[in-house]
Amino acid sequence: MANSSGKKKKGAVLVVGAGVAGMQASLDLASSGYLVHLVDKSPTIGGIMSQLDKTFPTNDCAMCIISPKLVEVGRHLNINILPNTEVEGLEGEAGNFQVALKSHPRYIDLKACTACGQCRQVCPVTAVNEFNQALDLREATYMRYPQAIPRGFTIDRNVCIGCGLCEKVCLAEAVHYDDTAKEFSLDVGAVILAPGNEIFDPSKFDTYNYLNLPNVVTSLEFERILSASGPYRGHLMRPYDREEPAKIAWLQCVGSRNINACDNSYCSAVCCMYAIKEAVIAKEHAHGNLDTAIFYMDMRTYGKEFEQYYNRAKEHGVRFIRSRIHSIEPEGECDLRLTYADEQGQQKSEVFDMVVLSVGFEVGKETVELGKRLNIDLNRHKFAVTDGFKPVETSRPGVYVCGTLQGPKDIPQSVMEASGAAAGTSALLSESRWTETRSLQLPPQRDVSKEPPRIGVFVCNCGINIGGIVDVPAVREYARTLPYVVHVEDNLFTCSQDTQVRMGQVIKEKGINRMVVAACTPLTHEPLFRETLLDIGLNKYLFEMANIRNQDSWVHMKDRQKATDKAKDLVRMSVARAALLQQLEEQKIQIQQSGLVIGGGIAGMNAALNLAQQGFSAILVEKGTELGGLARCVTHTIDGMEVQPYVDSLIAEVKAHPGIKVLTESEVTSFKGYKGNFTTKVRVGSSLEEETFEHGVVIVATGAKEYRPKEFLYGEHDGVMTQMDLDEVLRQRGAGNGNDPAKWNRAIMIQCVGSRNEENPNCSRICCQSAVKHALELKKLNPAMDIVILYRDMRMYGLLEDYYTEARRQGIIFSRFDLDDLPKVESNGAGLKVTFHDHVLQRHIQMPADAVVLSAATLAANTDQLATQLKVPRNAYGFFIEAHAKLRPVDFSSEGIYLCGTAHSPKLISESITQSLAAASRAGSFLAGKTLSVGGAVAHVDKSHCAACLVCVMSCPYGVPKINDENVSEINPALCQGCGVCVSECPAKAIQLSHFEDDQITVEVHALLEGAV
Amino acid sequence: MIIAEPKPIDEIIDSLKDFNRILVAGCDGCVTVCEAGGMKEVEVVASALRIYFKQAGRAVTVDEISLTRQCDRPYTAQLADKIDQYDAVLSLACGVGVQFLAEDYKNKPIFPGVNTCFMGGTEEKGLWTERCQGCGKCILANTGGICPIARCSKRMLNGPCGGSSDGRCEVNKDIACGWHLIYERLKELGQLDRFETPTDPKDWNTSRDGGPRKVIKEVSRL
Amino acid sequence: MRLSYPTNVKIVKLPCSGRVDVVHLLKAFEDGADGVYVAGCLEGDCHYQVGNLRAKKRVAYVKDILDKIGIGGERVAMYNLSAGQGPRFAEIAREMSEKIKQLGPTPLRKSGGSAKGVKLTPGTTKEEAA
Amino acid sequence: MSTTPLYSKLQKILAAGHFGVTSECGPPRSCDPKGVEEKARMIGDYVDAINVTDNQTAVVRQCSLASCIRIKQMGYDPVLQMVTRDRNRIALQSDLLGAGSFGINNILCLTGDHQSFGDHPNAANVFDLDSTQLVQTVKKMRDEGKLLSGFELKECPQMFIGAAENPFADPFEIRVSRLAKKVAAGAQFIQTQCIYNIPKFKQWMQGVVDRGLDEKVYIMAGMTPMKGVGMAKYMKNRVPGMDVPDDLIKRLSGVPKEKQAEEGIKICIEQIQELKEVKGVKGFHIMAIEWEEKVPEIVQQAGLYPRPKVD
Repeated sequence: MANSSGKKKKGAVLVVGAGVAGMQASLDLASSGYLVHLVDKSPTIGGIMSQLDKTFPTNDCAMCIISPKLVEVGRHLNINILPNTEVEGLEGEAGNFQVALKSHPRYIDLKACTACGQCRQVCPVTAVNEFNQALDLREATYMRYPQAIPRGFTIDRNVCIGCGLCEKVCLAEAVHYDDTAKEFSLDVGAVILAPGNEIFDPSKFDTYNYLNLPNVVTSLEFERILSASGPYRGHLMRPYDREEPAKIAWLQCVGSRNINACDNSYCSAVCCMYAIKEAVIAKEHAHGNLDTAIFYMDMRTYGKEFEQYYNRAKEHGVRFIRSRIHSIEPEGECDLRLTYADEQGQQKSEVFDMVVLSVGFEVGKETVELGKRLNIDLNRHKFAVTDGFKPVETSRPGVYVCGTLQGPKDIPQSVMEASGAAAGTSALLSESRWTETRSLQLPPQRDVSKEPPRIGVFVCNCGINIGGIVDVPAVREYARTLPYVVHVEDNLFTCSQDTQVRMGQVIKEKGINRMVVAACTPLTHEPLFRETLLDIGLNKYLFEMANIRNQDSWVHMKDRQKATDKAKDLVRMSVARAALLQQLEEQKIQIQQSGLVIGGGIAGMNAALNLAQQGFSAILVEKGTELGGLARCVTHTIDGMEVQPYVDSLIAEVKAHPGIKVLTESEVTSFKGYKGNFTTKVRVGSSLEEETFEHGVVIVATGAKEYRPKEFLYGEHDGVMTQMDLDEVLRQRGAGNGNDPAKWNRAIMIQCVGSRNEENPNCSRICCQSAVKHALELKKLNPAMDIVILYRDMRMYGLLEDYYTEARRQGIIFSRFDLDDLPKVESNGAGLKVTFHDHVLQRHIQMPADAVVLSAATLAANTDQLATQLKVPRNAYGFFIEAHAKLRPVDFSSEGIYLCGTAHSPKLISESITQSLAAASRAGSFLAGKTLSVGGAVAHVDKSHCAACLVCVMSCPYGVPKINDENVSEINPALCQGCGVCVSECPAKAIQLSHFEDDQITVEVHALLEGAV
Repeated sequence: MIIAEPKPIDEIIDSLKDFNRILVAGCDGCVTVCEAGGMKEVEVVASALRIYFKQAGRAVTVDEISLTRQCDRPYTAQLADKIDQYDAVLSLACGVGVQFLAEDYKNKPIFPGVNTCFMGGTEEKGLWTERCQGCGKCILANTGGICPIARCSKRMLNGPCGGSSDGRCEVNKDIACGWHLIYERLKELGQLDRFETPTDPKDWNTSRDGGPRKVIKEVSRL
Repeated sequence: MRLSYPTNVKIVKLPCSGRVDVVHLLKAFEDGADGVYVAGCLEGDCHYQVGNLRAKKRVAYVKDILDKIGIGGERVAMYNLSAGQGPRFAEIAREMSEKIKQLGPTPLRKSGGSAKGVKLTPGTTKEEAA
Repeated sequence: MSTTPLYSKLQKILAAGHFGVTSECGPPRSCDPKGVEEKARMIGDYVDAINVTDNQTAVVRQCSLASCIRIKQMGYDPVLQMVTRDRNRIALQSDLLGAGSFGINNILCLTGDHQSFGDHPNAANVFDLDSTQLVQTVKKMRDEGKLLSGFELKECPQMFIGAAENPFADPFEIRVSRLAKKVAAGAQFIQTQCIYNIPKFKQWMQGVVDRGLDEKVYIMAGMTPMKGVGMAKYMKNRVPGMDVPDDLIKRLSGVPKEKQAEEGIKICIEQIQELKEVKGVKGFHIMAIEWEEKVPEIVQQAGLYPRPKVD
């Protein structure tokens, strides 16, 4: 389908912003068959996440989990990273945009730079290190952080004195002082905006005394302080005296929720969780018993299993003080006195060693300008305007948005949105899939299995990085003496383009069949050298690297002789291993070009529809008689969007799409196979007929249900209802039926019914907004009505805060209760009376009420059978568990299976739609590959020695080995992750891990220790 | 299967320290499955022995092999062409294998490398428990499929004794009371009536107490 | 980060510490290593879920063997660290080297012993295997 | 149960409808002949029969049979305790024949504590028979005049056959069935495990009465006075199958240390008084562990003295 101008859509996409959202969108799209131009104004990708220490709620090290993504983005053939670049303008329409771009000079040519770091070593300038939040210094020639992608240096010309030293030492001739800005344009089919937010600057306010008190830090500064790679190398210290603090306070809502006159009015959605995390991690870092206190208004731990994280923090002794701070005053030389009023209005004060300001998000000025240039609408908070039912689409067709530009949010939500935006894009441009992508054209591979090893050794000088310390010629000559070595040489930069070409020629000429490169780390360079082999028709596994830079010259600079000796040892080890390397075949398996979607609610329908729009076929299996799910019980959203017309049109669209097969009253009866090739039997309709489907992916969207309360006279008194019941009452009123809420004098709502208690420690996320939504609606119906909301913490996260503010403005009363002093609901004949404790008056109050509305928990649907069939995990409360809470929020750890909607955890309709698009994107990017390469460095079983003992079956963390019909273990290469655990457990030594076989490992050790005894 | 556990390496060294040419022979049967004497253990024990001999300043050969089963002569015979090169064999098979080798190679010292423990099954990875003592006259039909001989610490046939509590044996809280299990199972099966009939003294003649046993299946004999 | 550590530390790369086999560790000592340590991911952070926990148990097993055969279990160790902890890596390398220096060279080195062995299969003779 | 012949003094007293009273003495861990004699003399006139333990808790002691002979020769009535842990059916029957030859006519058939609790945890155990089968064996020898092998005896041991029962062990619901099984095997009297939890014991007795077992077997309630709160806690936590309620520990801890022993005796007496009223309780077996000197006091104060005379 071409667009209105008749032109075929472009198969390329512009992604603006290379933080975690931009990277995820790029990866999804590039794997889906689109060429991605990933633009970031900074010299590196990674965004704010790269600056974080640990991430909630898993406490994973942020760099540990983001760095594989950085590498993946950096290596992807179809991601064109454009660092130091900004978007100047956007012309055209969805499908055919022309983007004007401007690249700022970097002064170092990324094509030539090998990231050897010589330039930085000689740079005489010191400048503030923004990456460490100005807590330490860097050179003018710098790399933002060691794992940075693209791997190359930058010169900060704002501070550079132009001394020319770096230019002199750079043997790769990458330094260009005369580099200039370049303007250029690109044709793309769609744009995804993921520029992220800025951190609120607390220096605007006197209250926090941030500029004058060195021990008052922002939360991002504190992240760097905690980080092992940060300014203090992970030692918990405060900036003023570098002493370990014994007492730290966190102040919440700095820059959010209108605490001060010119703060932002919204909630920044992430600060409660990160403050708890920082407190917990700080306690872990501390040598003594660190006292931590968090001063907050509402503790908004609304995400999946966040509440349990909060509870654990309380158990760890983190103090939570519900209060606002009046002031921070210096105490003694550098301590800090906080003055605050507690909940009863009592004035209190306490001295801390250090104060962390939990600063919020805001859209940066440059981003606002960008929005204007791209002609997209921004709301009053400067966030991009989106429609609740199209949460990733901006006001301009063909321009999508994800991450914090759409609204404040945490990493998993950003990642979901990124995939969601990719799904939208992929559906828009599906006709042009694979039209602009690059692919490698490789010659057929030469079979070397019968040949004796002929090893070529290439020793890299890495400029002077290696050659300056290690006697490279001596290492080269030493290599010549080793067994099977037929060629040696050394290079200035083995990785440079010209060397690669020459290496290929030498390998051909000399009949070399194993290559050893003694240079830097395989982490960054192995893919490059493997490509060199592939280019000349050799199997990529016939390559071995000796890391004589990072493991030698860089770390043994002071002793050249020993460094040279070690280089020889490392080369000897690699040559010995190379001689035993074997070529490994990777087989291609066809991927079934269809997906099975389980659950026909909003999430399942959106997932199926997007898959179909992407050009894949979808089978939508719904247990009930009709599509629609839980959304059928919601009249409108808090922002006034009518839900039923939306659901009706969605159903119509799903049913009408030729690519979707809808099966109602249906259930999965059996499931087998593996990613790309699943076989599922579905019992269809009321008959007992089973239909069999072959499909490549599965999306689980089985939904949730509202808790039916056992408390507060629910089910005993007509005036007691859940929020969902109230929705029905309001709808019936519209139809002129039943109990008319307009006649109520007073309605009292009780929050957290069935949530956040012993039975169900989770927060149900959506009930606070349901209560506020209905309260506002009741108020509209009868402005004289008294409405009281009894709550524990009002969790009106993100932009929902506006509705909370509005509700208070309209006189809706909010009164807090504690879990150990629940409100009491009693029947008073026809009426009801509610007793609750008022914290301000400090006494119990009794009020009559016409209606008591219970904000009942959202509970997982019953999926016992399905979870067993699919072998996917669920948590103790029945919600499915994603592969990784932070970075893989819609994937299951079993590949090819995805999840979305409330089956994952309670969420709003817009969030469910986002997640369903995300699941469709993940599924689509897998299907788009059409084939799957399996094999390579995976485990394989020697049938003749297998004792069928089940040790591998028991020890595999992924459940891959199976005892087959021949009664021996079988390891499916498509599923094996290659960790080697089973290999090292097998009591019969019947399993080996290709490329890491026992002899390939021990021969290295043997070579290292040659002659030791 | 037969469950065994590796002997401590110092005990093995003690038995082999005077030899110069040693073959470590594993068994691919039960002891592989219970991770006591398969090829993996052969490699571990042989490597440990070589380290020991090296540090002791000795020039000792320690070779490695694993046989399909050491309790069948055609497999033990596979050592025939190799055995002369060794002064001693360390067998990692169960006691049966050790004895088969000893019978087959009369002039070679054969040492056990594992402690043969019992007949049992795999409870979980790395945990094996006893189920049968080979009494030669199975009574499981009467005891709900749970053997009191193997699973009651006092081998009672009319249990439980008065010492168990919470379903655990008086000897050790880690041991389930066998009779408690039997009771639960009989209850489940609706056969509690069996519980009140005293079981007569058992004929132990078919067990170890009758001397070394043999099983003859006439139809199978050639 | 380029933090120096002793040159006597050499790394054998594996996909996961879960691939480390008891036999690999023993063979290193057999070949004359003075010390061996396994560097795995932080506990709970294993990229392959449980590999580092398996490695920990195997290291403990090897320790016990080394103690019993006169080499000393302190010559083998397990460390956990993340990819972001460069300084910790250097610290561990120094710590382990220091420990080994105090213990002195492996007793195998000065003993003059020369134990050796090959793996046979039931079908092959020793000459063929060698 | 009165239709069977009356073999021993204890059996006669019980058959006459009196509360029977027994106590026990543990033989010394040496060849010293005096230990058993002194203990027997101390309690002999206050009880109807004296149990002699058989290597109790698997600790080696003077043999039960020899001590029984000694007691018999002193003119008291012994109850020969026999465990199946250490001897097979040959040895057990042999000892029974020996006991019979000395006119010993009470036996208590036990399986015995596991040897892992005793002083020879490395010993092999035997367990050729269990307690129930030992009951069967004695009955067969006595009533059929045959050994287990079927060999006919010219003179049979004339034994009043007893067995032990623990009303408190798990699972509680099978404890009555267990008793029924022992009765079916031939047990004529039962000496129970030490009773501290009276309500639970009553519950068990109710079950026994409901099944009519109290008409088939004499139940003698086992009583052991507490020497102090330390012993109570030890019994509760360490002794297998023991049920010591917290109330009792509380009561003992409520009195000064030096008065606790006195309180223990008082409790024991109160409990005997209470149990006398329980249907089916036909006597008391007072196990004053290494505290035999207190037995006369308990018997007297519990109103069980003087002991009735039978011929």
